Amino acid sequence: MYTEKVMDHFMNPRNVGTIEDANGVGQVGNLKCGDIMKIFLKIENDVIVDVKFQTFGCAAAVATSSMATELIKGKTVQEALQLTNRAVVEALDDLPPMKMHCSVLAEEAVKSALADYYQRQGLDPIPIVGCTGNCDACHSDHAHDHGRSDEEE
Amino acid sequence: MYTEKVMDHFMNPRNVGTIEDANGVGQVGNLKCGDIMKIFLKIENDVIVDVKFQTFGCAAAVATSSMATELIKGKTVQEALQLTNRAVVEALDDLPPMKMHCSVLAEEAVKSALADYYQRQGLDPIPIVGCTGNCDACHSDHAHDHGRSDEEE
Amino acid sequence: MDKNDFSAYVYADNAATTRLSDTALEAMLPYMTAYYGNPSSIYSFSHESRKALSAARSDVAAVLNADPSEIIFTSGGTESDNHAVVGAARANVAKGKHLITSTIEHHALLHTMKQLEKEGYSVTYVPVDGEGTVDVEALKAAVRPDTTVISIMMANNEVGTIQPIAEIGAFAKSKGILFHTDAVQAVGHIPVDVKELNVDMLSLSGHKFHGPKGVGALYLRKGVRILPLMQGGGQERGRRSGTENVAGAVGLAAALKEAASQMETEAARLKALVARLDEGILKIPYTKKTGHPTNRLPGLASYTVEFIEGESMILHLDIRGIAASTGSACSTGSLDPSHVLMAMGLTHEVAHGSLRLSLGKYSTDADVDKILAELPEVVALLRRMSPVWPGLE
Amino acid sequence: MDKNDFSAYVYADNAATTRLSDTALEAMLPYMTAYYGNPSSIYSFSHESRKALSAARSDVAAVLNADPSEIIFTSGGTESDNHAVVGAARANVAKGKHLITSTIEHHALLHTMKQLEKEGYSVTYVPVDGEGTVDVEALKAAVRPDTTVISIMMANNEVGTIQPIAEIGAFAKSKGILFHTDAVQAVGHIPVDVKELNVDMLSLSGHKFHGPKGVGALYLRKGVRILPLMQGGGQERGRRSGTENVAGAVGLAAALKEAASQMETEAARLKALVARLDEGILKIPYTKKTGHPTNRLPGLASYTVEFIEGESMILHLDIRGIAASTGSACSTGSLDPSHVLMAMGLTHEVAHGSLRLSLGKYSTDADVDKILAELPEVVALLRRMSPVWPGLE
Ligand SMILES: Cc1ncc(COP(=O)(O)O)c(C=O)c1O
Ligand SMILES: Cc1ncc(COP(=O)(O)O)c(C=O)c1O
Repeated sequence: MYTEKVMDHFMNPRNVGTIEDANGVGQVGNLKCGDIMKIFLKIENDVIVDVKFQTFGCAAAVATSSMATELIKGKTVQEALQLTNRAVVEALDDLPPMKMHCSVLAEEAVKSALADYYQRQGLDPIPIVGCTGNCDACHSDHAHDHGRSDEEE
Repeated sequence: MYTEKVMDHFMNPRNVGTIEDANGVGQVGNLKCGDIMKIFLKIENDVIVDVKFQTFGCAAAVATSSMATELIKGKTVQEALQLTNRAVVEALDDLPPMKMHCSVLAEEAVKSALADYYQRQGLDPIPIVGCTGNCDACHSDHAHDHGRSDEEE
Repeated sequence: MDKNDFSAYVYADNAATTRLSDTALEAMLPYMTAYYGNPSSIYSFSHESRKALSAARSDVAAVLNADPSEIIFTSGGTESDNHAVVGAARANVAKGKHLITSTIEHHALLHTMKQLEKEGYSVTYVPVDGEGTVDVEALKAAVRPDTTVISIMMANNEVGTIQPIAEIGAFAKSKGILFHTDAVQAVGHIPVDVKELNVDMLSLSGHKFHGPKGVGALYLRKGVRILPLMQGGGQERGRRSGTENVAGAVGLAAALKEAASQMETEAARLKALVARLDEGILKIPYTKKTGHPTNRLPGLASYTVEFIEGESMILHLDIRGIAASTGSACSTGSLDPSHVLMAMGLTHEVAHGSLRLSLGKYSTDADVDKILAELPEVVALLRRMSPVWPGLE
Repeated sequence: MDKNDFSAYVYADNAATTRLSDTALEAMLPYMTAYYGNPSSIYSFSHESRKALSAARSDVAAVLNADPSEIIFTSGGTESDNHAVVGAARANVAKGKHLITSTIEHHALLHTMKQLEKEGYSVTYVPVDGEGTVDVEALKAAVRPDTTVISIMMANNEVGTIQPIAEIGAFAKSKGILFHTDAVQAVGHIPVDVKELNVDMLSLSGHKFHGPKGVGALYLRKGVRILPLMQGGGQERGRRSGTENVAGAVGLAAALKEAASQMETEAARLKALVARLDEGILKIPYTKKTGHPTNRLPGLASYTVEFIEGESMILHLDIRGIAASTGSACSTGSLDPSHVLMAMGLTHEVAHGSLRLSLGKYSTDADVDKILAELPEVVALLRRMSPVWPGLE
């Protein structure tokens, strides 16, 4: 059900870990819905010089975290702000419909870390970053026609 | 579904044919219900010296006719009057429930031929033989739990 | 003949069921042994069975000119018929409770309609003519504002007559009424294109075209919503729950692909065999062909043989090594002979002497020779012991 | 590992489905090739398939201590469940419309109940304790004058807990309420005697005990009348229409006979393997066994592994050549993790990390070795990347 790219990023996730001296950290999702993503950013001169993540979740959650960090690494904060869940999905050669919410979560994790960065700079992140993290991504995008519904035996 | 005895009497029916100078002839059943049995008796000194039958119907109809004629051949008229459908069924090592009506028909065919014999003697057969032939055997005994109901494809 | 030796047996009852084709068996075996994973599981081992199921779905869809998402695998023609009619009727109660079908449908359809009548639906049974063709004008006239579903079979299983499905389909579409066809006897034997036929739902069954028993499919046009017959794990996109019969679906698809690829030559071959049967059998006095003279299934030949009863004929043929079938009451366990023959206007007595010979992929010229050698003898033998035979040979 | 080479693969998901046993396959083959006659036909060729079907029925009946006439072949566990519950509920509307089941049933049961609720029935869902055992007192208290059917599964498919079916059966009988048990996970694995259990209806499915997929059976006690799920040709004595899946029924019966004859030794062997799994896995910190500690299916081992998510665990195991399953939401496509684990009082986060290993006939000591070698690494790897792992190893 997963593309080769997804499986590659799931099995060999890029940028796993933490950054001790991160200046932007964001966490989204919750244990109840089974996906948590935490992103650590090291930003210098508006450029993301390092990024790491930790994820609790399914293969899609891991792969979208991994891909999202790859997509913003070395980019400016402004560029990173343009990241969309669509871009993550495309870079992974697609996700199953029922896993789309993971890409939404990845986008929100990045934005939440960026919001933290702005906040630490003394700026109100809301006008810049918009809503993050509390959009309850785990309960969105589930209404899709998600192919087979249950595994059952 | 049929016992070996039934198949034997169906494949090699005893006493098939007609008797030119029969002095008792009976026909029961009708084309609508798919079973007709005609029995010819040659009775001398109250003894059935010859018997023949013709049957239009399924294997059970042929076999019960055949067996019924065997059971009354050489018997006295009084003995033949005792013939029951049960006796025919037992002599055939059983019939499928949905074919029981054929044995009823065979009994009625014999009785109807005997009734004809009495009538030819100038006697009213009803008190002796009882109801024959018009009992609509084809529509009786069908209410049994008859195993599988339909052949279907 | 040795009772259990069927090596020389002539099987002429392919409308009842068919021999599994070697191609189908071979396609199935890996999914019975090596790749037994549950297609719903997420590990790689189950990809094998999932891929096979999905390839089977695509193959079936391709033959019917449908989209794979429109194919639901079921346990057979009966389930497909029940699912389609009950599911469509119940999903549309808001619009009405009137259904239309014909008098010559299979019991999988007719008994389902009877059950729905018990639940308060009203059903119109459209008559057929003497050749078994549904009266399309009567069907059109039966439509009411509360009519929700029309179900007419594509080809009849007893007499082989092919129905004007495309015409009925176009009509149903113009009226906004859901249209189902029981194509169990048609699929694999004559061209079936769901788009040309304008059907919303179509039933098929594997074992009628040399696929396995116990597996069928329902074509359900995109956008048509019907209620499922079974609730459960949500397989077949929620439309048919239950662990998928992977090997069965694979076998069905393989047999169907094979049948479709050979259909033209096979139909011509079968027609030639049936022509020989016709010629030989109709020489027997008081025999007639039933069903439509030309617009019929290529391998199905059906006759009436007067003055004798069908079951006796079948059993005598059997002992001579030939499998055939009859619509006689005696063989069905009901009081009346085949509802199909009766609906075509035959009398009871004639219907009792019906004979169906249905040829298939494995039927040969030698089979026809044998039937033509044995049948006249059997008929003569039974007529000789028949009290109604006028003896006019 | 080569993606398509499963020769060294450890299949530990026998509760999802099983490999067809060689015995079952061999029993089936003659009815897929040589003896393909329709069991309903009257000629001798069909005696072969009819005899086989009837022998299969007797074999299944013998294993369950039932009469052959009480066995109805179906297309699987889902159909059996739907047929039993819907058929019994609808046949008894005159008495009432209240049904009782448990919170941990399979979706084939739960979704069927939900559908009946939509049709106006009311359903009581009896809770379970922390080990997954149905609360019998609550069940007794739930009975009302209009209760017509109780359905409680015999053994749970996720945690393996065996339910007090005999006790519930005796109670239901004393109250004159029909009692159905979904024994899909139990049959072939633990002794099942319909008389001892006092059940009126019992579902089983071939592919759970090394029989084929797409075939199951419903035990229906003599004298119990339920409505059929499908109408048609009147096969299975009118209780389940549709041309019979002869090969399927034969395969199911052969597998069941084999399983029953090996049950005792096999259960002991599986228990020993599971004990080794338990020992190894429970050494991993923050893992727990789920379900009843002793009163459980012999081959089914279920755990929770905290701080990681099930789907990731399954996929990592898969890449290392092990098939297992989880009740994590991610693997089911629903928002919530397994309803069974939640009903047992587990929190969402813990339920997300559930793991089920189910061993079967073909499981070996080497399989257990491999699982015990790989699982701890997978857990460690996933915990290392988990933002919630407190790092307490
Ligand atoms: C407890 C239980 N009931 C019912 C079913 C449904 O059986 P099937 O998938 O064969 O229809 C299953 C397994 O799928 C099961 O584990
Ligand atoms: C026209 C028709 N419809 C439906 C069916 C039922 O199919 P199955 O027996 O595979 O359920 C059959 C044959 O049995 C048939 O000939």
